[in-house]
Formats: sequence, C-alpha cells, structure tokens
Amino acid sequence: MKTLHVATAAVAATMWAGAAIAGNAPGVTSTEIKIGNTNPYSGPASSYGTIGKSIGACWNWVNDTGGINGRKIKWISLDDGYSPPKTKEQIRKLVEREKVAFTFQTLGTPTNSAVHRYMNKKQVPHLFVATGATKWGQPKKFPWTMGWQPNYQTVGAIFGNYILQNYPQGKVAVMYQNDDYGKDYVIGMKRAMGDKYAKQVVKQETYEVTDPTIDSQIIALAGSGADVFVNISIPKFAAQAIKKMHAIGWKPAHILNDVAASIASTYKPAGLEKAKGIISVDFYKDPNDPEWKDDPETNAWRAWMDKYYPGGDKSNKMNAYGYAVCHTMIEVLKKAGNDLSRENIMKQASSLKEVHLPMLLPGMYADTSPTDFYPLEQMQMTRFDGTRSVRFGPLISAETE
Amino acid sequence: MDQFLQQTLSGLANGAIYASLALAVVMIYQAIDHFNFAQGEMAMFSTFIAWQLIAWGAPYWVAFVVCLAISFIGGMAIERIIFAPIHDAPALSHVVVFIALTLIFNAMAGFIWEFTIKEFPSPFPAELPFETKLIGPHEVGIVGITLIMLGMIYVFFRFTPIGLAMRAAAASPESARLVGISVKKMLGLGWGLAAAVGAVAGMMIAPVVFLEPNMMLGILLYGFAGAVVGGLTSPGGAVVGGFLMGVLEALAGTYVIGSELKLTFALVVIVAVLLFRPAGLFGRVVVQRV
Amino acid sequence: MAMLEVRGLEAFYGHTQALHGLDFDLEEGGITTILGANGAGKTTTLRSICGMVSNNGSITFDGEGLIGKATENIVRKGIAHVPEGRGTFVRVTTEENLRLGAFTVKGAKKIADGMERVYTYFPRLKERRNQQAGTLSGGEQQMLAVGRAMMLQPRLMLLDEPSFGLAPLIVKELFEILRTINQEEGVSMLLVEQNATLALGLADHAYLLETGRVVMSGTSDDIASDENVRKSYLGY
Amino acid sequence: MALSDAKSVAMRPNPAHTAVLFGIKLPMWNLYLTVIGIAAALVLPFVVEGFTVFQLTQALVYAIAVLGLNLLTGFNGQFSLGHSAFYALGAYTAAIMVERYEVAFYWTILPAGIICFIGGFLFGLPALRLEGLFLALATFALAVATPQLLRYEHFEGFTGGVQGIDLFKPDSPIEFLGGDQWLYFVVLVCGALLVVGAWNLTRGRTGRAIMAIRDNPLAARTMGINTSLYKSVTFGVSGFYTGIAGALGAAVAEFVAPDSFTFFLSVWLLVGMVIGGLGSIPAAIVGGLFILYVPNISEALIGQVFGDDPSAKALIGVAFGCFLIFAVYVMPNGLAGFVRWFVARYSRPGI
Repeated sequence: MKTLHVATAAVAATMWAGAAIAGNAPGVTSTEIKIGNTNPYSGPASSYGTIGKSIGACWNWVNDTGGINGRKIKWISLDDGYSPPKTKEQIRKLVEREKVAFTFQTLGTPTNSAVHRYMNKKQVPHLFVATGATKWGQPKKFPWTMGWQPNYQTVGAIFGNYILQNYPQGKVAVMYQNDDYGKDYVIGMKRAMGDKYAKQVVKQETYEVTDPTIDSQIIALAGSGADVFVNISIPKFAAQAIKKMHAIGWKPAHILNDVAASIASTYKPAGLEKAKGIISVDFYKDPNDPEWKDDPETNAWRAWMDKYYPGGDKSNKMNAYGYAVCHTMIEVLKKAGNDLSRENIMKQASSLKEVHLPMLLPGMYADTSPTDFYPLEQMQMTRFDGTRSVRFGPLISAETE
Repeated sequence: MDQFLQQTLSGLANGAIYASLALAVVMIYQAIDHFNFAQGEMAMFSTFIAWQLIAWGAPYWVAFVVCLAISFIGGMAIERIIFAPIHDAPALSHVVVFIALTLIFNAMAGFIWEFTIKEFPSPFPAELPFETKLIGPHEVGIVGITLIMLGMIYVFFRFTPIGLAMRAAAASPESARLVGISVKKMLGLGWGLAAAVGAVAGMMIAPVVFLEPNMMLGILLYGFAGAVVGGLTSPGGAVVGGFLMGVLEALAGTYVIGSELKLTFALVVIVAVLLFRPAGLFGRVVVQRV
Repeated sequence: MAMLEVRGLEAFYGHTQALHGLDFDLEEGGITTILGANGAGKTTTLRSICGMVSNNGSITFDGEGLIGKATENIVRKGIAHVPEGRGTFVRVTTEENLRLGAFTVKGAKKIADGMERVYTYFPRLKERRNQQAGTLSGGEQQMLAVGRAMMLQPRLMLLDEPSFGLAPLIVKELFEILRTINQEEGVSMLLVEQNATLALGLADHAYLLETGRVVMSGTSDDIASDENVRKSYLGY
Repeated sequence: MALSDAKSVAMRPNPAHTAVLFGIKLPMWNLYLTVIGIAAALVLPFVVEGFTVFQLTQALVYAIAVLGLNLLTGFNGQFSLGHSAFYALGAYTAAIMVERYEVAFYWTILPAGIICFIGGFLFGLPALRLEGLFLALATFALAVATPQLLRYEHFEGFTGGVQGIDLFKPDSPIEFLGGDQWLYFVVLVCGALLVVGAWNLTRGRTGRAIMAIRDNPLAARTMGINTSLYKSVTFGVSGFYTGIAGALGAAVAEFVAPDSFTFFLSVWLLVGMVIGGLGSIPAAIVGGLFILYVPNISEALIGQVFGDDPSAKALIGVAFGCFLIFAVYVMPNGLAGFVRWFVARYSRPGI
C-alpha cells in the first residue's frame, strides 16, 4: 500500500520519461499496460477459473488506487477451456492481435506446454505460469518463461525426505491423480527416496478426475497394510479419501499434498475430526485457519475480497493464491519503472530479491536470479490439529537443480 | 477375501449411485424416446437448490420436498419453453440443445455457488444398527432409496394408465393422440418426473462425492452406460446395469487392470456385452411384423 | 341434422392442396364409405376429421365444429380412428394396447366390461393378451386396432383401409365383425376402402372421390349399379 | 404418394440452370457461390493478419473433421461420439512420425489418414451390430478411453505421456508466403481434395448405396447392397477424413497432448455437424467456423455486457449454450437445411 502511494506521487514527475520509453514497448502506453492471460472459465477444469477471476479483481483494485507508475492495467483474460489447441489460439490472439506486453499466470500444464516454444520464439514474457510443473524454470533454454509456485516435484521431494526421516521402516501407500500434476509429485518422491521408494512403497493407486468416487482405491490401499499414506489429490477427492478412511477404520500417517491442504475446502467437508493429524506443507496462508483470524494481511485480503470480488468464495484458498501472485507482478512492474520493454520486464522478474508477498507464510519471500527461475521455493510442514494447521519444523528451501 | 468383499460392497454402493441416475435416464427415455444429455447437470442444479434451502435454515425433508417440486416444475418448464417450439426438429438437433443445457446449467451453478466443494447432509442415521466396517449407513440408504424408486417407477409405468400413456406417447405419438392422449402433456409430465427422479439421485449422490458444479460429469457417464447396458426401456435393467458398472469398475481396478485403465476396461466390457445383446441385457428388441 | 357434416373442406400438405372443397354428410347409426383411386384424398379426409392435417372449411360433429381442435380433444368427443397401418403400440402388450384405447374412459368396471366385449368379438386377441403387440400377425393387429377403437366407446368409428394387406378369409371375418359392431353397439362408421366391392357390401351410403372432390354420392346400391363406377372401381 | 412426386418435380433443377465443375453437375446459383467461395479462400490469407489466417486454418481443420463425421452420420446414418479418437490418432501419428522419426510433415498426412481408415474400419465391424444410442455408447467409450490410453504409463515412450509431443509446423518453401499462410494453403489443398473426394463418393453408385442404408437398411439389403461392408467402409472413410484433420490440426497447434483430445472434442464436432447441416458437404465449413468462432463470440459478448466484473467470466458457458439453442431455433435442420428450404421456397423454376 505504502509503496503504491509513493508510486502515485512519482507519476507526474516520470510521466514524460515513461511516454518516451513506453513508445517502443509493445502493449504499453503512457497510461496503460496490457497484460494477457488464459484460464479455464468453462469446461471440466472451470474450478480453477477463480484464480483468473481473483487476479482480475486484483487489477481492478490496482486501477482504483491509481495504477502502477501512473499506468492502469488492462487485463485481458481469455477462456481456453483447458484445451491446449484453444490456448494456442487465445495466446496468439493476445500476442498478435491484442499486442499485450506480456502474459501472466496462464493456467495449466498441458495448456502452457502448447505455447511454451511459441512465447520464447516470439520473445514475449511468459510470466509466473500457474502450474507446478518443473519445466518452467529453464532460463537457458526458455529465457522468457518463468513459473511461480513451489513446483510439485519439490513438494514430492519434501514428502520423500519426511518419510525417510520419520518412517524409515514404514510401509507407504501412494495415491495420485493420473496426469502431469500427480505424476510430478511421484517423480519428486522418487528423487528424494532413491531406491528406498521401490522398497517402501507397497501400493500405488491412481484416479481420474472423472472418477465419481475413489472408494475402491482407498480400500485397495488400506488392504496393502501400509502405515504411511501419501495422498496427492485435489480437494474433492482428498475429502472423499478422509471420509472413506475413517469409515473403514484405516489410520495411517496421512500426508496430503498442498493443493488439497485447505480447511474450508477439504477438511471441513470431510469432517474436521476425521482430518485430525494430517500432515502437509504450505507456503501461503489459509484464510480459514483460525491462526490468521486477526492477521492484518489476511484482514486486508478479506476487505479486498468483499469490495472487488464479492461473488468469489472466501473459503477458497485459490483466491488467496491469486492475490499473492498478483502482488508479485505488481512488484515486478513497479521495479521496471518506466522501462516497460519486454527485456526489462523479464530482467526485473528474474532479479527479485527476497520480496515479501502478502498472504505468504511468515518468513517466506519470492526470490529469483537470471539462473533461478523458481520464485517460490520455501515451504513449511504443517499438521492439522482439528482446528488449525500447525506449522512445524524449519522453513524448507528445496532448491531445484 | 475381506478385501474382495469390501471392494464388492463399495462397488455396489457406487453402483447404487449410478443406478439412481440411470433410473432418471430411463424415465426420460420412456417419456421422450431419447436420452437427455443434460440430465446430470439438471440433477446437480436441483441438488444445489436443496443445498441452498438447507443453508437458509430449512429442515432436510422440507428442502427435499421443495426441491422435488421445483425440479418437477423446472423440468416441465424446460420442455414447454425450450423443446416444444423445436418439436419437429431432427433428433440430433435436440442433442445439440441438450448439450447447450448442460453448458448452461454447469456455468450457472458455477456462477451462483462457485466451485468449492460443499457438504450435503445425508438423511440417514450416522450409525448402522449393527457393527461393520464394510459399508456405511449412507451407502445402505442409497441402495434402499434406489430400490424404492425402482419399485415406484416400475409400478408407475407398468400399472398406472398415465405411465402406460406416457410410454405410448413417446413411442408412437400419432397413435397416442388417436386414443385421446395429449402428447404435449405427457412430454411435459415426463420431463417433470425425470427431473424429480434426477433430483432425488443428486441428493443421494452429493453426500458421497460432495456437491460442486462438475460432480455429475463422471457419474453421468457411468449412469448412461448402466442404463444402456441394462436396456433403456427397462427400469429394472437400468438398476442392474448401474450396479454392474459399480462392481465391475471396483473389481477390475483392483484385480484386473489397475485403476489407470479401469474405466476403459469397464466400457470395453460393456461394449462387448452389447455385441451379444444389442438391445441391452434386459431391453426387448422391438419386433414388428409387417 | 346429420351426425357429421363436412362442408367446403380443404386440406394441405405443405404447399400442395389435397382436398378441394369437400361436402358430405354422415347419418347416425349407419355405415358410410368413401371410395376413390389412390391419391383421391380418402385418407386425407379421415385425417382432416381428426385434425391431423392442416385444413379449412367446416366439419361439425353433433353441431360442434372440429376444425382447429387438437386430435386428442376430437377423439374425446367419441370419434375413434383406426388409422392406415393400424397404429399398433408395438412395444407394449395386446392388453395394454386395449387399455390405452380406453384412456379417455373413466371407471375400472367400464374398462373391464369393454375389454370383455372386445374379447368376445375377437377371441384371438384374448389368447394373445400378454404378447408384445409388435409380434402379432397383420390380421391380429388389424383386429387389435378395431378393438382399441371400440375401447374408446365411440359414437363414430373412422376406418382407414382395414382390408389392406390381409388374406381374403380374414378380411371376410373382419368385415362381418364390423357389421355386428355397427348393429349391436350402435357405432356409426366411416369407411375408406380401395376394395370397392367389399366396401359397398358393408356400407349403406357411399361417396366417390376424385382428386380431392366428391364426384358422386348416393346409397350403396345406387352407386354399385352405376355403369362408370362398375367399370372403373368394381372391375366388371 | 402423389404429393411427394409433385414436390420432387418442383425441386428438380431446371437443366438450363446447371453447370459442370470438376465433373460435378451443379445448379447455377450453386456454381456462383462455389466460385466466390474459392476466390475468397484464395485471397483471404493475403488481406488478413497472420493470427486470422491461423484461426481460419484451424477452422478448416475442424471443417475437415466435421466432414468426416458427416459422411458417417449425415450420409450413412451412423451416430458417433467417438471422433475425437480418430482426430487424436491422426494427430499423434503425425507428431510421432515428425518428432521421433524425423519424417517431413507432408509425408505424415496420408499415413495418418490411412491408419485412421484402418482404425475406423476395424471399429466399424463390431459397431455393425449396434444402432442408435447403443452405437452412441460404444463410440462414447472410445472417446473417453482415448486420453487415458494416451497417458498410459506403458505407452509413454511413444506418446510422451502427459507431457505430450511438440512438433514444428512446416516452413514455407515460397518466399512471399509466411508460415501461417503456407500452412493455410496446405490445409486448404487437402480440404479441397477431400471435398471433391466426398462429392464424388456421395454422388456415385457407392453414395447411393451409403444413403440407401441410412434411409432404409432393410430395403437396402433386399436390393443386394452389402450393408455390412458399406457401413464398415464408411466408418473407415470417416476415420480417414478425421485422421487427416487430426494430422493437420497437430501442425496448426504445433503440439499434441492427451488433454487436447478429450470427449468434448467429439461433442464440438457433433455440434458443428448439426449446426452446419446433416448430409451436406459445404455445411462442414460452416460447422468448422462455428466451432472455432462461436465460443470466442460468447466470450466477447460476456466481456461487453459485464466489463471487468471478474465473476462474470463464469457466464461464458451460459452465453455459448444460448447461442446453440438459438441456432437450433432458427435453423432446426442446420444451415444446409435452411438453405434447402429457402431455395425450395424462392427459387423454383420459372420464379
């Protein structure tokens, strides 16, 4: 907030300079920055669309409070229905017809894969993509693409290490979603556990997003006699798993992936009592955790939700995610000042130094360098005690090689 | 052995979910001689209405009944407003409208209620009267409700004049008019009843899979398959088909092919069944002598 | 006043006019037949009465206009139509077909009685009562169609080519039953037939149709003895 | 009987008003339209921007797939919800040949079609026993299984698993044509050849047999038509068309992945076919354009009406659904049916 005021004050002074430089930068005028985005607003993946919506709401707030360095943000977010060919079409529309300065938070692994080479060929910043795959951080090969969240393989590795330390003799059961997201966690676990993975994992099961229930998988996993359960699933199936495990009386150490570690969208529907003891990792605040009831940052988030995204669901953690990622972009644009050329935007994005973002867990920051295109790499383990996710252990910073 | 029993029972419980939706599929098929692709999304929307009523403080059974009434009227309204004007359009044009309705209901639910999963209460007691880890009370309840609905639908189509007239109106509308049946009214009634049956299915399914706009996507697939494999004209067949899908999927996933390809496997089995019984397990081949 | 009065009836299929101002009367209790070649408009006339083609002019039944009314409402006034092709509900049983015929009749007793009467006229249907109607033979389906029409307890029965595709023996049997029904149940009948000999044998009145117009009318005997009719329609 | 005769006399084109194009007899107005259409198709890529050319190329690709589906459904009366599978098979064939075996893209188009012909023919054999909704379920199963099989662990070495396969579209060998324009013309030429092929197929003896099976299978059999063979071959040909569309589509998107070929692709192809019109070859182009542009129009409409309100994005699906219903209301028999009705009404000979 404070910096925004400073920025507003500086507008008048820098206006002329901005106009001069911005004239050469695509998608930028003296009054406006055009940012492109694709999100699944329709179709089977539409539940993720709220990220795009919350970012849109964030830009509305930015514009209401004077913009960035005097420029308003023109946010063009298009629907791709989570279909890669459609993403290609929409991205080309954004780059070639709308002539956006860059794209930001385009959502999905297969969808971003479809435009990965295109964006780098066109040399348009493809910033902070909304996917946890590892391939978004290859500055040598793809200097225009950058991820944002801690990648799934890193989380998988954290789980693997946790098992090695705490259950060196444990029998492990793994369930994951049968797509790139699920498989990346398994890759990370395998990386951390080495040949212990094959020894300790006694049963693996997968599910499809179209599966009505995962009861059958849970029964099969329970039947394996495992005492550690690594559950890599989205909230709906995580909640189903918690319920079913309780129903059949299977009580292993339950390690749940960060995607589903949400009090309002997983634990509460499943039953808070049943979710007790679940171990997970996190990097941003769950607004529904009582720990953040009076947290000023979370309160600011709530006030923002009420004013700018009233149709949004405050129990949905993804809206906090959208808010935090939007602030990363704001930071980059502010740092870029009036040189909003694509090169400079990329340069600023790859030189974030310990930037604190609202809604990140205390002590965490975004950090990049020209050789490190993974902005967020810190996480902390949590254990759900029936009312709140209690953080324990140190901040884990799993540098991705 | 214990594992096998558990898998079978869980398959049956899932099968009851598919069966309840398959019943709605048969209901509409008997009434309009066509499969309604929007059935799943309509059921989802109905369930959201019930959820909203409960969230506003209505007791479960009040919400249940009001939701049935709204669904019934809504189903009739869809027939009257959307399908009556294009009654003479070819069947595939109707299919396009079904697809359109699917999109509309899905998007509207997302717009109104967002996509976070919602807990939907179960009307059944929290504990079974006997001690078991094999099956939960709600699962037993679904099986029971599905069988009750089956009985009601069977009696309706088999023994009531209106049920008979509805089948006649769907299969041979012109002849139906000639015996004094108002085909228009039958269509409306059929849509209303199918929507109500779908609403019951939705309210039974939601406590298991959690309520969200996309909850019916996969279930419709299985319900459709169950109804077709059982024979689209036979409510009993649809229920058997639904149970079959559930058990087949659970056992195939565990013992045959692994969970990655279990759906594919189940569908292949079904297609194989259809090759030997092209009208489904219990469907009667329509024979007509000329 | 005649039971059914048709005046200036025109009927259309799309842009094509099939009837060009038809006039005829039908007296209560009798059997009237409409004769004519293929395409003369016989079936269209019957379908017009039941509101199944777009038409104008006037049709009155007991003084009440029928034009513009929905088929099911016309049927409810006591007009049973045995359609061309028999209109069997093929997916349901014989008995269910009969029940459907009684859809407009209230009272279980009345329906049961009606069904008994149908079975008396057509014992074969009773034997096949639980059989899927689509599997009945052509003759049986025609009997079923007449039986279904009787279930409505009609005052007027419209019969469209009941002899079509049936063996001569079965036709003979069927027409005798039709005569009995007419006499014992007091049901008036409007019969459309290609087989003019048969039709004139059953009917008391006859109209001759050519390309959508009435070209001759009179008692069956008058028509049968007409030179032209004999040559063109009776074939002797 | 007499009535339908009268109608067909009215609809029969006046011989003085026909012309011959590529050996195909056309009524005059149809010829004008065709010539205008071809001219527009040739000129367009030079007057619009690259992105529009890209969109038109994608629409043409969809049109070819819709045409393939139409041959099966519109002309032969077999219902399919499984054409995304053939599209995927064609796309993966092209991608694997280009990326794994370094075959030039052009040489992958025909093999993609042939593999899909075989696939379609083989699928058509069991499908012979199924009709209506039962066939719908069988093809539906095929569509649902496809992405799962593409992701399947043991095929990963070949299919690239969940990550899919990148491929480059072919470079333009002609200096004044850009990459987009070149690909557009490649697709256009393929499409034109396929249209002429479809035209000849449906006009000849074979076409009459295929359509006789649609209109009255029993009668067709008694006329001595080998219905089983024709139905399976039609399935194969339909697969051939859709497979070629898939191969071309892979080049347009320059990427294939399991998520590109979900069951929804089948649904959109079906929608495109119905909106264009069953049993009409030019209608496929309308279908292709519809699939590509109407979702964009829905999106733009919601943007116009609701501006920056973030929640309104959820309504895009509602707008698209309403467009579909509206299209069916206005043209219950598709655009082709509408045109047929219009011609029958206003351009009868002598008027």
